[in-house]
Amino acid sequence: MDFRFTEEQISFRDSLKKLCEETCKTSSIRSLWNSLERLDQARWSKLIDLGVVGSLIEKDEGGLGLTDIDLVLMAEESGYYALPEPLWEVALSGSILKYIPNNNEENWKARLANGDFFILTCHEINKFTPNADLADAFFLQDGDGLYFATKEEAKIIERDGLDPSQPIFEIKWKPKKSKRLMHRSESVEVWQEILNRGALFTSAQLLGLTQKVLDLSVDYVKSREQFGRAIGSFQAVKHLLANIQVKLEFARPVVYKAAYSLASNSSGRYRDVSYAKIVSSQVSKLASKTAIQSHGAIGYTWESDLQIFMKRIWFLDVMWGSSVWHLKRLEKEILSPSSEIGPGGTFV
Amino acid sequence: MDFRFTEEQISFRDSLKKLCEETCKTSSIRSLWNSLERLDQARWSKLIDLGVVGSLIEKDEGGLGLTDIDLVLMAEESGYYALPEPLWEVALSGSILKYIPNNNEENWKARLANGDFFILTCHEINKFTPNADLADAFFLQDGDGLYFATKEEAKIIERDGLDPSQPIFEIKWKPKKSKRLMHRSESVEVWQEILNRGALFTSAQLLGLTQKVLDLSVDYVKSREQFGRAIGSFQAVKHLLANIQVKLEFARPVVYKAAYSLASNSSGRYRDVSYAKIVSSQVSKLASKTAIQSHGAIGYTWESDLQIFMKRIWFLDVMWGSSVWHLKRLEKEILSPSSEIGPGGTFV
Amino acid sequence: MDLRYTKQQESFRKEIRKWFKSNVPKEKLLSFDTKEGFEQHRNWEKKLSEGRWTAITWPKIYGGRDCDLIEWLIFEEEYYLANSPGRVNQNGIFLLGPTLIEYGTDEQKERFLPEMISGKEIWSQAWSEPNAGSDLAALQCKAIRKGDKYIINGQKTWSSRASFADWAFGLFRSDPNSNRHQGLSFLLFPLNAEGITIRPISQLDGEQGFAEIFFENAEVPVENLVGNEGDGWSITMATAGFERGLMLRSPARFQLTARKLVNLYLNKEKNASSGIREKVIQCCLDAEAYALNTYWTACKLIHGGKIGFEASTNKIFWSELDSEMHELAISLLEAEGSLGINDQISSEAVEWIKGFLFSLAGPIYAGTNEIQRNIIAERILGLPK
Amino acid sequence: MDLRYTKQQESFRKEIRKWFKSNVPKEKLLSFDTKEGFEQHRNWEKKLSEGRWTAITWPKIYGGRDCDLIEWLIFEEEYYLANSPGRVNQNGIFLLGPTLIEYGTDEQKERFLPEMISGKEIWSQAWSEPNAGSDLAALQCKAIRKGDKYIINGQKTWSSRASFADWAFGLFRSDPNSNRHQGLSFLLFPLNAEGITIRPISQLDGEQGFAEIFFENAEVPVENLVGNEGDGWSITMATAGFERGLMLRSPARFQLTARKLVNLYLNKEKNASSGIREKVIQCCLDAEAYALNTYWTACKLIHGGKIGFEASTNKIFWSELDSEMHELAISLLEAEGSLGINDQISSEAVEWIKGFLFSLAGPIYAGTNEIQRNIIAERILGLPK
Repeated sequence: MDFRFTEEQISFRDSLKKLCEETCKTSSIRSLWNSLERLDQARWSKLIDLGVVGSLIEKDEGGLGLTDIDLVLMAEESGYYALPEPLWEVALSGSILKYIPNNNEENWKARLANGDFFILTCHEINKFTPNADLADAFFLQDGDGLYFATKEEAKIIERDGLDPSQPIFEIKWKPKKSKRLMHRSESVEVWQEILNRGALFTSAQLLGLTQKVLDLSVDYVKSREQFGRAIGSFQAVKHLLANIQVKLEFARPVVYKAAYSLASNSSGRYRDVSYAKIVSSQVSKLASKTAIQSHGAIGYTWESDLQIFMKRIWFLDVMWGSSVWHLKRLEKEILSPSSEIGPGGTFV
Repeated sequence: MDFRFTEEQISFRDSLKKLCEETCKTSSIRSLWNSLERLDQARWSKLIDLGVVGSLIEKDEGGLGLTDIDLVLMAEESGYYALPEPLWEVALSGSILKYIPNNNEENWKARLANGDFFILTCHEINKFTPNADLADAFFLQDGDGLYFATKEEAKIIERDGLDPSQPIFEIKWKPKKSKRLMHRSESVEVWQEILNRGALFTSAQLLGLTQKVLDLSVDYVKSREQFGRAIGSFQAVKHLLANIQVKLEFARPVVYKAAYSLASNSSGRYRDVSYAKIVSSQVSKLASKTAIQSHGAIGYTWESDLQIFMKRIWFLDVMWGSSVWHLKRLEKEILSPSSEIGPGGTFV
Repeated sequence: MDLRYTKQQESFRKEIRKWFKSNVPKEKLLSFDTKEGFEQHRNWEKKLSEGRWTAITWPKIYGGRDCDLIEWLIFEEEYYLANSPGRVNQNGIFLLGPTLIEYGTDEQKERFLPEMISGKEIWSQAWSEPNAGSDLAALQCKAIRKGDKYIINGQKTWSSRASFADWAFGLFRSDPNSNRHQGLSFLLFPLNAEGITIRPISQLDGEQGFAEIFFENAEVPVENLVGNEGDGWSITMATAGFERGLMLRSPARFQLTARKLVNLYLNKEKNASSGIREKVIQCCLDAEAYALNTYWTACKLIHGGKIGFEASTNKIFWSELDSEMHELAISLLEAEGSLGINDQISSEAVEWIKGFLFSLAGPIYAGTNEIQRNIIAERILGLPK
Repeated sequence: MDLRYTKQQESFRKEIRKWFKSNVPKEKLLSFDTKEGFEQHRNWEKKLSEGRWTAITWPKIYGGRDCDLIEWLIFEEEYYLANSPGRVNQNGIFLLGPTLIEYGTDEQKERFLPEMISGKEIWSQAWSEPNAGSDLAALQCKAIRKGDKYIINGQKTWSSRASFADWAFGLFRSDPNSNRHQGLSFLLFPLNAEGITIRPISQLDGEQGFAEIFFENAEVPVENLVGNEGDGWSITMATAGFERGLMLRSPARFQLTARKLVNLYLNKEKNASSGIREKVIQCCLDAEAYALNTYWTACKLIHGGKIGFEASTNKIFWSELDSEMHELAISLLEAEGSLGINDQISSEAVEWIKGFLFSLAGPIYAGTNEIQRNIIAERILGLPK
């Protein structure tokens, strides 16, 4: 029983932190909003060098063969910086390569692993696919299996999204039998695994975002003065922020445990991932609300960086299953009289 | 459209207030706990002189012929003082006399009106009947109608109640055809009306109780000092109490409107009464919790008068339908697409 | 107590309903926080004034109808039921108007009220400053009398509607040696005056619902002083009372949102958890409580009662209710709740999203809810400062 | 990260389960806040010590088992799963014990720890005073050294278990000229000493869970001073840290309550609204989060980490969870939720009612949640005083 991350995992996280600190300032995020560029190429190259996009691909397929536990802290960190690039979405697509037979002509597997080729997974849990315009190809599910489609074979329709850093798209596409990668009998579980992993990465990002809006709020209320004193010295403000601290502290181990459950293919992984998504959605939404209340009018402006993180929270809140969807997924298990949950059942 | 009480109604309330102020101090309430006496006879006589017990009996039956609007402020006031006597339960039984044919031998109608004879209504919504030991007789409902039973004909079993001022009882009884006052076809609606009126009086008392625990808390936090200042000067304490003030202010008109709906036999009376019970239960429970938090350890003691009012709140909370029961009663109407509720629908 | 509308009230309701049925624009107007939408809404104000519906509680001589508060409530119910556009001139009609009627000179009333009623002049407010928000008494923007003029220097911010409006009212330090609540004056000024620069502030949704106002020796004639020099604080408090109080947030608005929320819930029940179901019901009930409380207060006021610090309890109640309703709607919308306000396909979702973003400001503007709770605790409950 | 129990841990769990299965009293004990129940619980402490289960994390030489925190968590899980009685000596075992092990002299350890372990001496705490509750540093009760004794005068209150306990530990002002955190000393004293009067305080439920302690020239030998004279504050803070922190509120307790709540919900679903359903689920999840957080912290501590102000976040989390679970249970019980604790028929309801009343104290004792939020804001978030 050891509920700690390894030094390697922490240093892997720290290298992403350093990269974000240097290259993903809010000014850089904002500059993309007004640019025709859809990616910060310099940052993206560095991210690829870090290995994340191929991290979940097996070593013999050209990836790093890492697990969710190795990545969860990084996903959290990328949330803290509201990294706009679809790092996790691409990594996610890599995670199912091992299930895909080696019989496709494009030889995209290796290119995916080294970041030359973007595949996004259009899961039906997500009505919209963010950043679909950046993809070279898609994984898609149809009634009879899991499919591959190049960007030319799919029609992507842009919608207006709340988060300016995450353009969203609807994908229209007609399955071609020749592009079927897996029959339904095999793909159902893979498709569920993708959902779980998507929800886990989303949860981790939400943790980081929560920490960020909390930090921004703390900084603001320390410096903003009214009635001759920093507003952070007023108990009403203190207690609002203290509540977020409490909830965030209790959310983290839930998300980390979900990463473990997924990596170890535990039978409780569905429940654990759902709980991670619920708790991270809840704390992040409450933190947004608290942050804007702590900032007052300034937090309501386009100019304030707070919006960058709040909008990402609201956006991720509905990705890979809303907290309501996940609540419904686990409620039967929780309310079962024979549920393992309870004293002694935490890790079984 | 006039949403005010008349001067008579206010002065009727004030006379009860004066009576309670003089005779229903907490010391008097406590003295009954340790006494063999079950009623404060002096106070009870004065209450009867006030006319409340016969207030809902028609004039030609010897009562005052008042309506729920005339009584709701008094019920609220009696809550403020945690009046232990079953004033409203007895008045309630009077309210259905008009439906009862004049063919019963005991001639208890007149005696009920003048307070010589206590009838309590054992409604199946209430698992326990408070103060049943004081009753001379009961109204009871069986599958085929509404019955009368003298105390000798019913078996009352005492249970331990949380509120020391409100001993509770289960009633066991065998219906006797000769004591049937109404057939089921007539009694069903009467029985519903009793439930509505019981819930209304309970809601009003809960308002008064809420005001009382708020007042006690305000007094306490003004005088209790910690860190060299009154704890009521701390924002955390202020805001807890301010929240109760807000909710209480918005609960009152809901309860008053329910009184009007009942008195005017409005088609919305079920909904209005249920809302009154829900809102008064909610605010009173929150106020109890806030009161004990404001009082700190002292509020957790037997010695503190706070318990008298909190326990009455917890007791009344489940009388005449819990807030959950009432929520279920009205939810269908609220969630109907054709519901009248909405702009312009408040008074239809 | 008699909770039936009178015959007269019923027929007034019918009259309103009829007029709005044929006059509310068929197409939804653009947001009044855009240039084009602002003018569309100005036209709506003009249309309203043609029907004499702009400010029905004002005296007839100023273009009103001498309506009492019950009639006003009926009007608002019909206004919202008709899905009428928002009120771009609410700063004028609901805040400045009543202030001028109470504190203005006859000349000021004659000069400003008709133009306000007609929609010709749309008003902005100019209270907050960068360092005077919750603590309004810390304001520093100076208006120093020089002959028959006030010379204004300094800055205001968070001025709602100022991006496109014509006039503004605000509070200025007229005595440079004063501090806190003393030495403040209430002034009216045109936003296009020389020495005044407007810098619109973009909101969360990208629109320009408020602005900064910079003053550099801007001149305002003394006729534009409301009340006496130095009495600005008490006049502003009266105005802020109108804002937090009865008239700015009529119950019909929240009742309508609650009904829409129920319909959304019924359409999206598959997206709801059991807890959401109960919260939707609770919102409907709370909207009713808000309506009942307003009728209750209105009846009290009509018969000579006074409104006091209830304005603060009101503000907390409606802002929390509005916030809760919009959060629930966003939950029910699931993916569609993450759309931007310019999405062209899901118009219902976009409406909720705009409302959600706006609801975030509710607990902040017009005095944060923290400040309101202080007021309730200190002024109503009597707790020590 | 490896979240599997080791073989050793699994077999330890089996050992505990076996012992408790055959040793937990078949009949529910009376409340330890009654005279008779107190003695029943003392006997249970004795029984525990026979199995060497009283304080498994203590060093073996003091009667413990040198267990690490993971083993302790396993122990607690089995303890609660077995429906074992409450710990009447928790003030001793979880608060004073660790304090003595860290700050006590060898003589003190030898004198007090064995008697504590065996249940022969049950401990009470004596911190608060009538005017020093949340503001503990305002305490005034004096213990002035005179030769080889401290002479105590003054009053303590809210001393849990003091109605029936044997000994107490507390904080006293040993320097009469000091104030606030200075000049305080941590002393141990027998409750039957001359000059000490105990006045039990009846709680909401009528039982005597705490007491006032009056001192009139009560004499305590200097050997009973823990740490140095004048160092009482920092020792007390360490003790309070144990209290709020990891060990006093083990996750198993809340997990068990959550399971019971689910069962109650399933039996009383007809009494539940849709909102209650979701809240019951949320409570279960929160109890799991509390467990995960505790394991997380335990692993950190085992590997040399320190526990800091997390103790304050813990306290808020468990006290609010406990309160929520009991409120839900009371709702689900409907009429039975208004029974008194002496009702002889509905034993399940009575258990919930006792728990409900106790849960009301959670956000108050061991430092109110308001104080905890201040600590979190100031010490963790770094907000100004």
